[in-house]
Order: sequence, then C-alpha cells, then structure tokens
Amino acid sequence: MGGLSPASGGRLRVGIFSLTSDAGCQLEFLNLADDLLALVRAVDIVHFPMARTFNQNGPFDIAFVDGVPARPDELALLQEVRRSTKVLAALGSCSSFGGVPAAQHFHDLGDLKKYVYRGMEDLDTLEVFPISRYVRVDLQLRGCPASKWEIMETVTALIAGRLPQLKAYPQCVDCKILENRCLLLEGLPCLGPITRAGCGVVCPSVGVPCDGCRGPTEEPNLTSAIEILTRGTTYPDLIRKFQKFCSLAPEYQEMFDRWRGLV
Amino acid sequence: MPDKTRQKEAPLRNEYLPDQALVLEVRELAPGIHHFVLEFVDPVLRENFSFCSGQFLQVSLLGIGESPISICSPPTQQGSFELCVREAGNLTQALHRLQPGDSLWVRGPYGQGFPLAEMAGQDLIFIAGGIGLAPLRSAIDCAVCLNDEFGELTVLHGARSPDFLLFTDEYETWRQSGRVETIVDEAPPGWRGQIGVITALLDLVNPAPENTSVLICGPPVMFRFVLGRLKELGFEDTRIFISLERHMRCGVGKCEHCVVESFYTCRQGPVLSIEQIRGISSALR
Amino acid sequence: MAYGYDAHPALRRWLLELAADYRVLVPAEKGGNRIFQEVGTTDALVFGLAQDRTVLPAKKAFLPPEEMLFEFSAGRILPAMPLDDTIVFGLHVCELSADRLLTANMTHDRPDFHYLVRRNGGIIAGVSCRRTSGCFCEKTGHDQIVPGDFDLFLDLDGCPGWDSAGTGEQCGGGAKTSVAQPRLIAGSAAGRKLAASAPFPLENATGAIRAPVAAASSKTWPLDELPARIRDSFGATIWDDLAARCLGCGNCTIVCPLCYCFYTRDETGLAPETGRRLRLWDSCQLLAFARVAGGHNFRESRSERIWYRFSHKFMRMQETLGHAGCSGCGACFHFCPANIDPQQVIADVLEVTDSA
Amino acid sequence: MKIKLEHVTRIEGHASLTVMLTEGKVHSVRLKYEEGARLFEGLLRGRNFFDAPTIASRICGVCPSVHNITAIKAMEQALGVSVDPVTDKLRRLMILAQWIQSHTLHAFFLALPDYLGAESAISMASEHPDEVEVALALKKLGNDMVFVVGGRAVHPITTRVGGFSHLPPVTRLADLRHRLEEALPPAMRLARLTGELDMPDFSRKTTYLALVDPDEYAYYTGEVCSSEGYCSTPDDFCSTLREVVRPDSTAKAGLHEGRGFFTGALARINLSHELLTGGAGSILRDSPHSFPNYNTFLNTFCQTVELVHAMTESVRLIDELLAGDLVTKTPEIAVRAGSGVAATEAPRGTLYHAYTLDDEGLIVDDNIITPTAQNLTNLEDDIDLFVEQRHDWEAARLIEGIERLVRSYDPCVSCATH
Ligand SMILES: Cc1cc2nc3c(=O)[nH]c(=O)nc-3n(C[C@H](O)[C@H](O)[C@H](O)COP(=O)(O)OP(=O)(O)OC[C@H]3O[C@@H](n4cnc5c(N)ncnc54)[C@H](O)[C@@H]3O)c2cc1C
Ligand code: SF4
Ligand code: SF4
Ligand code: SF4
Repeated sequence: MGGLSPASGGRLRVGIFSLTSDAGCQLEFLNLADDLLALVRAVDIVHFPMARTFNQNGPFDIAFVDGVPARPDELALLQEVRRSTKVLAALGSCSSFGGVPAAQHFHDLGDLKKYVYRGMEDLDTLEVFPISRYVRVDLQLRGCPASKWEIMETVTALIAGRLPQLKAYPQCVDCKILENRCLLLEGLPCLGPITRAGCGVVCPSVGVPCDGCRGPTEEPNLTSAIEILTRGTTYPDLIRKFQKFCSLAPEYQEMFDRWRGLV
Repeated sequence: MPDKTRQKEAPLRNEYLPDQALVLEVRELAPGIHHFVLEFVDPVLRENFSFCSGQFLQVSLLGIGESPISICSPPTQQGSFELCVREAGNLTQALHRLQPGDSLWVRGPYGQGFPLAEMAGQDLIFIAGGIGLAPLRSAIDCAVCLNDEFGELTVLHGARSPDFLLFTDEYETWRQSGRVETIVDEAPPGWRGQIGVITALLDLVNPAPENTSVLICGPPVMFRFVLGRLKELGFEDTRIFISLERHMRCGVGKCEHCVVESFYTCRQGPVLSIEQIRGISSALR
Repeated sequence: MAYGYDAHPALRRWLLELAADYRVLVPAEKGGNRIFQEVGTTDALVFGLAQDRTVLPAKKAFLPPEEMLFEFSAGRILPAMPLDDTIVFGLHVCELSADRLLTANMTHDRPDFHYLVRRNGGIIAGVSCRRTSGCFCEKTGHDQIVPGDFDLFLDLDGCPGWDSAGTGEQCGGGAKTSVAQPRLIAGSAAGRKLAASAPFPLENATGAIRAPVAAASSKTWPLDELPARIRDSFGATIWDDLAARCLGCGNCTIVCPLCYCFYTRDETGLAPETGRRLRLWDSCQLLAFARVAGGHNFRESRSERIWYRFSHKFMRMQETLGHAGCSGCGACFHFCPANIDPQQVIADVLEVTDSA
Repeated sequence: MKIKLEHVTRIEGHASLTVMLTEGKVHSVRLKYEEGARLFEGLLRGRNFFDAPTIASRICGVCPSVHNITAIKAMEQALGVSVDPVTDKLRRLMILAQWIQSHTLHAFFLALPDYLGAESAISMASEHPDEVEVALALKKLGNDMVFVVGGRAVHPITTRVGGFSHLPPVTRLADLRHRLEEALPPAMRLARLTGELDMPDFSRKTTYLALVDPDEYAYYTGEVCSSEGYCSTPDDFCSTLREVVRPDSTAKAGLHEGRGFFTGALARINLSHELLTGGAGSILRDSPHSFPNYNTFLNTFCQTVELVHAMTESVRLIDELLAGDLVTKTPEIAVRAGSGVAATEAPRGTLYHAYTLDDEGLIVDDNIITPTAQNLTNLEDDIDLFVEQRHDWEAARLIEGIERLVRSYDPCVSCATH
C-alpha cells in the first residue's frame, strides 16, 4: 500500500479535487446528506472548490481526486496535490482507470477532435490516462460514480488510523448474499463475476446486468468469462461493453488487442 | 416464549472476546520492528496466564483489526509477556504507534508450541530468519532459563542487513548457554560478520544430528534450503520443528484461512515437526 | 411456480402464530427466486416448501453473512448477544443433514459461540423432499436424517397435491381428505412442544427419514476412500481444466450449506472510539483468501484453490467429522456460471486416481 | 494589467476569469471553461444504440438523468419505438427529481452563500441551521426519488430504450409522495426567502428559449419557442442552432439567428409562468419581481420556484401512477437505420440529443447540445454589460459581482465541455 500511513490524532485535513470529469464523484460528498454535516464536523474539508469559496492549499492528510488530467494545468495540479498529500485517493473510475472518456484509445484522437470540434484539432487537451500514470496513488475508490460506502470507509478508517478495507473480490459474492436472481444464468451479459464488488451490486439488484464500471477483479479469468458471456450476447457487443468503463484496465488490454486485430 | 430447554448447561465460551493488556515498554529493535512488553489489565489473568513457547495470540486494536502474533517472551516470565511485531499491514502498522500506557487487546494463547519438554537432555539448534526469531526467542529464553535441562544451545540468525538482526543485546546472555551466529544478506562496508544465506551458518557450526532437536522459524524460502541442508547432515524429520505462517482470522479452526491440506496451522500448528508435514508439498511454500 | 402451501390456511395460521414468539423463516418467493424469508415481513406470505432450492441455505439463519462479534466504545468491549429465537421451516433431508454437520463442525474443538447460541436456541423443521434438479445426496451420504438431528419434520409422503396442484386441498387442506394427511414427526422435546399447537397430527419418530431415491440410479461414492483419492489427485490436470473454466466468482461457496469460512473487519464511525468488529462470509475461491501481508499468496493458482475447496469437503471434513462436507444439494452447480458440477469433479477424481 | 482568477468556485466544474485592468479599473473580462475535452460525441460513434443512454449519462454528474432520458427519447425516435404512459410518467418523474436535486444543489448550496454572506453552505450551517437542514433534506429527497425510480441517485440504471428494466415498488413511491408533501411547506418558505433576497440591479433583455407546451409547464414534451415568437420542433431547431467552436476552448458557444440567447429556469418562467402549478405560481406572483424579467441574477430564484413546481408535479404524477396499475409493456425493438432528435428541459436549460443509427443499430453520427454551451455567448454579453455599467467599481468588488453573475447561470462545465 505504498506510503499510506493513516494519520493519528488531530483533525484530518481533507481536499477534494476535480480534474476533467462529470463531477458526479465529488458530488457524492454532497449527496452524503445525513452524513455530510457529521462529516464536516469530524474533519476539515479545506479544499473543495465546488462547495467552498476559500480553498486552502496543502498539506492534506487525504486528497480525493476525481477525473483525469486532460490539460497541462490539471496535470500540474495533480502533481502539486501529490506533493502535499499523505494519502491520495483516486475517486471514481475515471481517475482509477480512465473511465468512460478513456474509450478514446479505440479511436484516432485527431479524428475524434475533428469530429467533435468541426475540424479543429489543436486543442489543449491531453490523452486520457488514469492518474496513476502520473503520480503514486494510495487508494482507488472505483465506480462510476464512486460508492458512498467506500468514501465513508476511507474517511472513518483514516480517522481511526486503519487502512480502508475496500473489497477486491467479485460482485457475485455480494449479489448472492443479497439473494438476487442471477442474470448471467438467465443469459444476460452480466460482468459481475469479473468485476470488483463495493457498489452494493446496485445493477443486478434491479435486474440490470453489471456493466463493470468498477473495473476488473484481480486476475479475472477472461477466457472463460468471454465464452460464458457470449452465450447471451455477441462478441462485438461484449467488447463494446468492456469498452464502456474499462478501456485502460491493464487486465483487459490483451483482450482488446486481440479485438483490434480482428477489425 | 422461545423454548430454552435445549441450551447447553455448560456456558459456551465466547472465543472472540479479547482481553485488555497494557503496554509497559516499547522499543524499536530494527527498522519497522518493535518490541512490546505488556501486562494484562485483569489481575487474575495477569497471574494465571500461561502458554508454551511457539504459541501465539490474536492481537488487536479496537477499530483497527486483529492478527496473530507469537509470544516472544518465555513462559517462565511472570506477570508480563512480550511481543515483537514487524510492520506489515493494517494492524501491525497501527501497533507501531503505541506508547507505554496505551492498551491493546489479546485472546489466546492458541496453537501448539515447541515441545520443549520432549527435548529435555538434547542439544537445541534454533534457526531464525528475520522476524522468525520472535517465537524462537521465547524458546531460547526458556531453554536458557532452564539451562540444566538441555544440552548445548545454538542460535543461528539471518537477517536482511545488520540493522535487522534482532535482540542483539541478548546474545551475550544466550552465549553463556551456547553459541550464537548471525549472517546477513547484505551489509555496509565495515561489517565484519558473515554475509550470505543462513545455510552457510549451518556449514559453519556443522551440527551433529545425534540427540539434537532443531527449531526453525522464518520465511518460506528459507525453509527449503535449511531443511535440505539438515537432511544432508542426517537430521531426522521427527527432530525438526518449524513454525508456519499462514493467513489467519479466528485462531481457533473455524475461519478456514490457515489450512494446509489436512491440518489447521492455528490448531495443529503453527509448530509442526517435519514428520507431521511429510508429503504435504504445499506446507513448505 | 405454484406452491401448495400458500393455500393451506391452517399451516399459514400456525406459522403466523409462531411468528409472534419466534423469528420464523420459511422458503418464500422473492423476485423469481426462492429464499428463506421471515414470516411477517412479506405481504404475500407465500410458502413453498417442497420444491426447488433457496438461494442461500438455512445456514444464513445461524451464521449470518455479516454479523457483529462485539461493539466497543471508549476502550470498553460490549459483547454481541446473538438471538436464539429462530425457527427455520422447510429444510429438505440433505439440508437437515448439512445443518447437523455444520453444527458438529462449529461445536468440535473450540465451539463457535455466536453460531451455537443461535443454533442451539433455534428450531429446525424439515419437510419431505421431491428432489431438486442436479442434487445427489445419496452419493454423499446425506440422504437420511435421524430424529434428534431435527426438531420437527412435516411428512408429506402420500400427499402429492401439496406441491403440485397449488391448492393444498387434496391433502388435509379441505374437503378431499381421502388422501393421506400430512403428519408431523417430532425429533426433539422442543419440536414436540411446538407441534402441540400445530394443525397436523403429531407422531413420534420411529427411524431415520430418507430422501426419495434419485430417478436415475447412481452409484454412491466410496466416501471413506475419497480423502486419500483427493490427496492423490493434488496437481492432477483435472484441476487445471477446472481452473480454466472457473471464474473464481465465489458463487459456489456462498450458496453451499457446508461452507462457513469468514473474515473479520473492524468498523468505526466518524468518532473513532466507537465501533464494531464484524465477521463476514469469505470464500476460499477468492484470490486473497490465503494471501498474507506483503503479498505472498499460499494458494496462488486457481487450480489449487479449487482443489482446496474439494479437499475441504471430501478430505478434511470426512477425516475430522466422519462425513463428507458436501450434502449433495447441487446448489453450487446450479448457481455456477461455469457449470462446474461436483458430481463430475468427483467422478474425475475417482477416474484419475483409479488409473494411478 | 491582467488578473486571472483561476477558479470560479461554487460552480459545477472548473472555470476561470481573466480580468483586464487599467489604472485599477476593470475594462474587460474573459470567462473560460477550463476542462479538457472528453470527446463524448466522438466516443459515441460505433456504439450500440442501447449503450448510448448509459454513456451519455456520464456527460454530467449533476444532471445525468436528463442526459440519459433525452438520449433514450432520441433513440426511440430513431427506431420508431413508442412507449406506454407508465413509462412516460416514470421518466417525467425522474426529470422532475433531477430538477429537485440540481436546483437544490445550485440555489441553496452553491448560490445562496453569496447572498447570506457565507463562505459555503457548510459554513452556513452554523448561522442558518434550519435552512441548511431543509436544503439537505430536499437534496436527499431528490436523490431518493431518482434512486427509487432509476435504481441509483447518480447515473440511473433502470432506464432503457423502450422502457424500464425494473419498476419502483408501490410502497416506495407512496413513501416518496408522503415525503414530498411534508417537504413542500419548508421548500416554499426557502423559495420565498430567495425571492426576497437583495439581487443586483441588472437587466439586459435577450432572447429566451425553452420548450413550450400549451398544456403544461414544459419539460418533457413541447416545441422549442423563443421570447421573440419563434417556434419549431426540436428537430428543426437543432439545425438552426449554431455551436461556435472557439480556438482555445473545449466548450462550444451557442448562437441562435446569429446571437446569444438564454436558456434555463428564467427562460422557462418568462415563457410559461402562467402554467406553474400549486404554490409555485403564487410564490412567483407574491415576489417583488415581475415576469417576464430580464435580470439574469433572478435565475436562481426561478430555480427555487421551479423546485416547488417540480415537487407539486411529482406528487400529482405519483398519484396518477398509484391510481393505475404499475406495469409497463416493453415494446419490440426492430433495429433499423434512422435518426432521432429529442429535447428535454434539463435543470440548466434545453438539452438536445441527436443520433443517426446504421442498420445494425450502431451510432454513425450524433450531436449533443447542452444548456451551458448554449448560454456561453449570452453570459459573455451579460458580463460585458455588467462591467460597463459598473466601470467605477473597485476591482475586487466587481470581480465578486461577476462571479455571482456567472453562478446565477448555474453553469455546468462538464456539460459544456463534454
Ligand atoms: C502463527 C503466526 C505467528 C505470527 N507471529 C508474528 C510475530 O510474532 N511478529 C510479527 O510481526 N508477525 C507475526 N506473524 C505475522 C503477522 O500475523 C502478520 O504480519 C499480520 O497478520 C499482518 O497483519 P496486518 O493487519 O498488519 O496486515 P494486513 O495485510 O492488513 O492483514 C489483514 C489480515 O490478514 C491476515 N494476515 C495478513 N498477513 C498475515 C500473516 N502473515 N499471517 C497471518 N495472517 C495474516 C490477518 O488476519 C490480518 O488481520 C505471525 C503469523 C502467524 C500465522
Ligand atoms: S447477477 Fe451477475 S453479479 Fe449477480 S451472481 Fe449473477 S453473474 Fe454474479
Ligand atoms: S453493478 Fe456493476 S455496473 Fe453497476 S454500479 Fe456496480 S460495478 Fe458498476
Ligand atoms: S459443495 Fe455444492 S453440492 Fe455440495 S453441499 Fe456445497 S453447494 Fe451443495
């Protein structure tokens, strides 16, 4: 877990930073509703431009960073945050592994820009990569959006001096414990068996196959998973499903490379 | 009302409730390795607590977590007990922030220790890699204390570097009952001791297998080399005891994490003779 | 699916009555699944006792997926007091048998307090089984149960209408009483006491209750030999073949009535002095199960983990408790996305160790 | 001299202000949306029609449900799918819930501190505990509404082309209805308070554009109409709306008939205030302001009025849903080539999604026009006039005023730079 050493004693100085993103993850702080007031009483959220006028610089005990550095100044900010932060948490799937925007790696970036900006190509925009490409990341709070439970576990753990206990096992464990219908057995392409738990299995719980927004488990058995999943969907559709949130997940690169070779 | 007639007469013991112990002393033995002297808060427990060398406790901090840690003081020590902890993860990092006067929580002792009683009259060789010296130190001190009951003691201790040699201030005492040799993987210039792998120490002391028991604790890689060498030297499997490390949660054979083929490291182990694990290839990983 | 029990007014009334004093769990439908549900929590109160498996076995009543071991506050420990007022109604023979073995496991050596408080104070009631697809209790020796290992049993033999017609009337539910009555068999004093208020005649048990014979005749397994056979099969390619298919999703162990492993976790609030120590179901099929701090993993490969699962069931539990740690319920097979069937696995183990 | 205010705070996303000064006085100001391009429109190409709503939802974390539903509507148009009334009602409920979520967030958490002299909503909690509590409760209510219908408070999951994959339990809907009714009086009180706040005296008449429906205060159906009498279908309007690409910005700026225009709560109220139901209309009438109104700062007040309207409408919709059978029919979807355009009223204004599909149902062309992008030209014009009128102000005071002006637009930079 790298340099993660929880602070003990004193109030935590918390920073919430947003790079290029849909801001949904930092909004989850404001969505804490009942817990929000208790949270601001328990820690000092000293940097949170979305909610505060005056925002302090580091040092931070913990910084949550959502989004990807898509501009040079965002990259500089990210590096500055790293320098002044004890525990840096990637907040959400974008900062953890590129998220939805990372699908740009399946396109020619120039073409994309030309398409979106009517021929204009020289945008001041960086290729999308997870923040771990640029700085050391101590924690990944995955998900699109990040889970409130993990945010609270992270904060309460650091207050107590514990390492946050985030789940790394597959969705199916939690899904079975909830006694949901298994969608995969019904032929639907559910990525649950190879996707990390921690969201509360929200999608399968309402009959929607998991889209894998929390990214792969450690060492997913992709060969077998693909074989099982393609019983209920076509291979191209399955690949597109993997591309939704996880275009840059290292575990999936071999699969994508094979796919790129096919088309 | 629910029928209570089926409830067992003898009250069930709740294994998962720990007892509070106070930190009396802390010192850093090596980078990231701390030595704690503790005493139970409950006077009755303080008085009656007994264990065997090689047994472990489930140590915890409330709000942090729980982990198995060997007792590193000898059973002969009254009133207090000691732990030696290497910073590894959640709990062990948090333990390192403790100061005298703080408390931690323990339950146990659990597992089978070294069968020292059966080794009476024999020479003893202790082979420790790194933090593996912790459980052995309990046995060494015990043997030192009961000096007359054993033959010669030989302590072989390997560490990453000289900084990581543990309990160095006690070697003189130990040497009064036998021999202490150390070796390190690497050393800064000026180090006059041994450099290399721990089997080199075996070659150095060249022990005779007759009437000798060997007590080993260390990382899995060390086991294989050491055991190979001991076999060449003619030691019998029944006389070699190793203390195994496995992922553990409950300490009482219920959580299933520590199983090695057909035994539970927490109950039948952590100390096992090579005889007991013969044929179990996964034991020595 | 229609379940005869819904329509049996007397059974319904009785269970509701019991629910005033106990937590009564019965298999009921939820979102297309059958799960053990608490009587009184669902409006529908659909009882389906005889067919199909529930997602989670009855173990969840005594070993909840997440439970508190103790609370703490300002350096003081406040033990959790598990509730001992649960009735689980509707277990099949294999499930009763699994319950017995799980309880033996939790009792032997160092008893598990939380499980045993719940289990010893609880009551389990079985029901006649019509067999579920993919089950094989006769192969694992869990096809019979003796009184004493259950509290009550609702014997429906001779009452086919109960689980097919959907009315319950053909079987003591109404006018057509020409068909045999369901009867209750008491296996314990607690069961007998409970049965006093039941709408069915009570009989004392005379002998073991057996699960119906499998439709396709199947050879039983040499259970005594299995420990050695499993041990010998370690490293065999059958495990690699399974590992190639297995997704490592953990479904199989979560639904298994004889899997019980757990991990622990401390939880605190925004004020760190107060919190709880929890234990939660784990699964030996998960990568991190045998991993230790620092990253070393004592069961690195999926094939080893699968072998480990079967060794627990057919080697370790057989050796320590004298019974296979598999009831033959077939739940793991049913819920496995990769269709891994323990019957096939054991057949393969027998085959490769035969030739060896 | 040039001052750059790196971060306009308390808005959704990252915008900067560059202020040019001569002799201590501001003479020009430039607003810039400072987020990288995520290139959503490009990324959607080659995707399945059924994936677009999920992906499009990620354009914005504040108004994901509207993106999601607008994409679905456009897809249904492209594929010639029509849905049953229950589906429509549930979608409407989600959009209203989104208004409740977003308007509460903006009006009470982001904008209000400006007028109460607070640094943030968090610091407001000590001096105005009751108001903050109401605001938090409203936020939670909006979240729970989206959660109950959409399966999750941010980025809904139950919605799909053709209907819903999961319907909310009746009991949960009834519970929401109850909570809405309970929350209505305090919400009205907050809206009234907002109407009485001392707003800067600023007025600039521009073009106001919004969906208009003769039968209701439009948000889910209707034609795009302007305050100047222009009216057309979303489809036609989309082709007349120009998005100007700026050389140094990832946000495009909207022009209609060559000029900037305003879209959002103020535009909707200017165009349809007679159709506000329940207490919303009376709050508007009782306020010291008359409508149509050309003071952009009042957009925040308009949002609070719409909040009350959305709550009343939600109660009515839930009653309708509970009165009938809560079942939907999922229509057969025949995949075919085609194109569809849909518009809905997002909290910040009219949102357009346009897609063209090939015969396998894959997206070949798409266009998403967000309110914040549409408003950019108008916002700049407002800033210019604001600065001109206050050229004698101290720079610091003027910059603070500009920040408030920017905030009153409730800009969503993520949407603008999608
Ligand atoms: C019988 C036995 C005796 C031990 N004696 C000592 C000792 O005297 N001194 C010492 O420093 N270390 C000892 N260890 C190792 C020590 O238990 C681990 O370093 C410790 O569990 C790591 O816990 P953590 O919370 O810091 O790490 P995390 O990685 O956060 O561990 C989480 C949990 O995983 C389990 N776990 C992780 N690593 C291990 C491991 N190596 N062994 C067992 N469980 C593990 C524990 O349940 C732990 O609570 C012993 C291990 C065993 C099995
Ligand atoms: S629905 Fe998905 S997550 Fe749930 S058990 Fe089935 S495969 Fe796993
Ligand atoms: S179930 Fe899957 S897609 Fe849904 S939130 Fe969880 S990880 Fe994401
Ligand atoms: S191993 Fe499978 S068949 Fe056997 S008891 Fe467990 S779930 Fe049932």
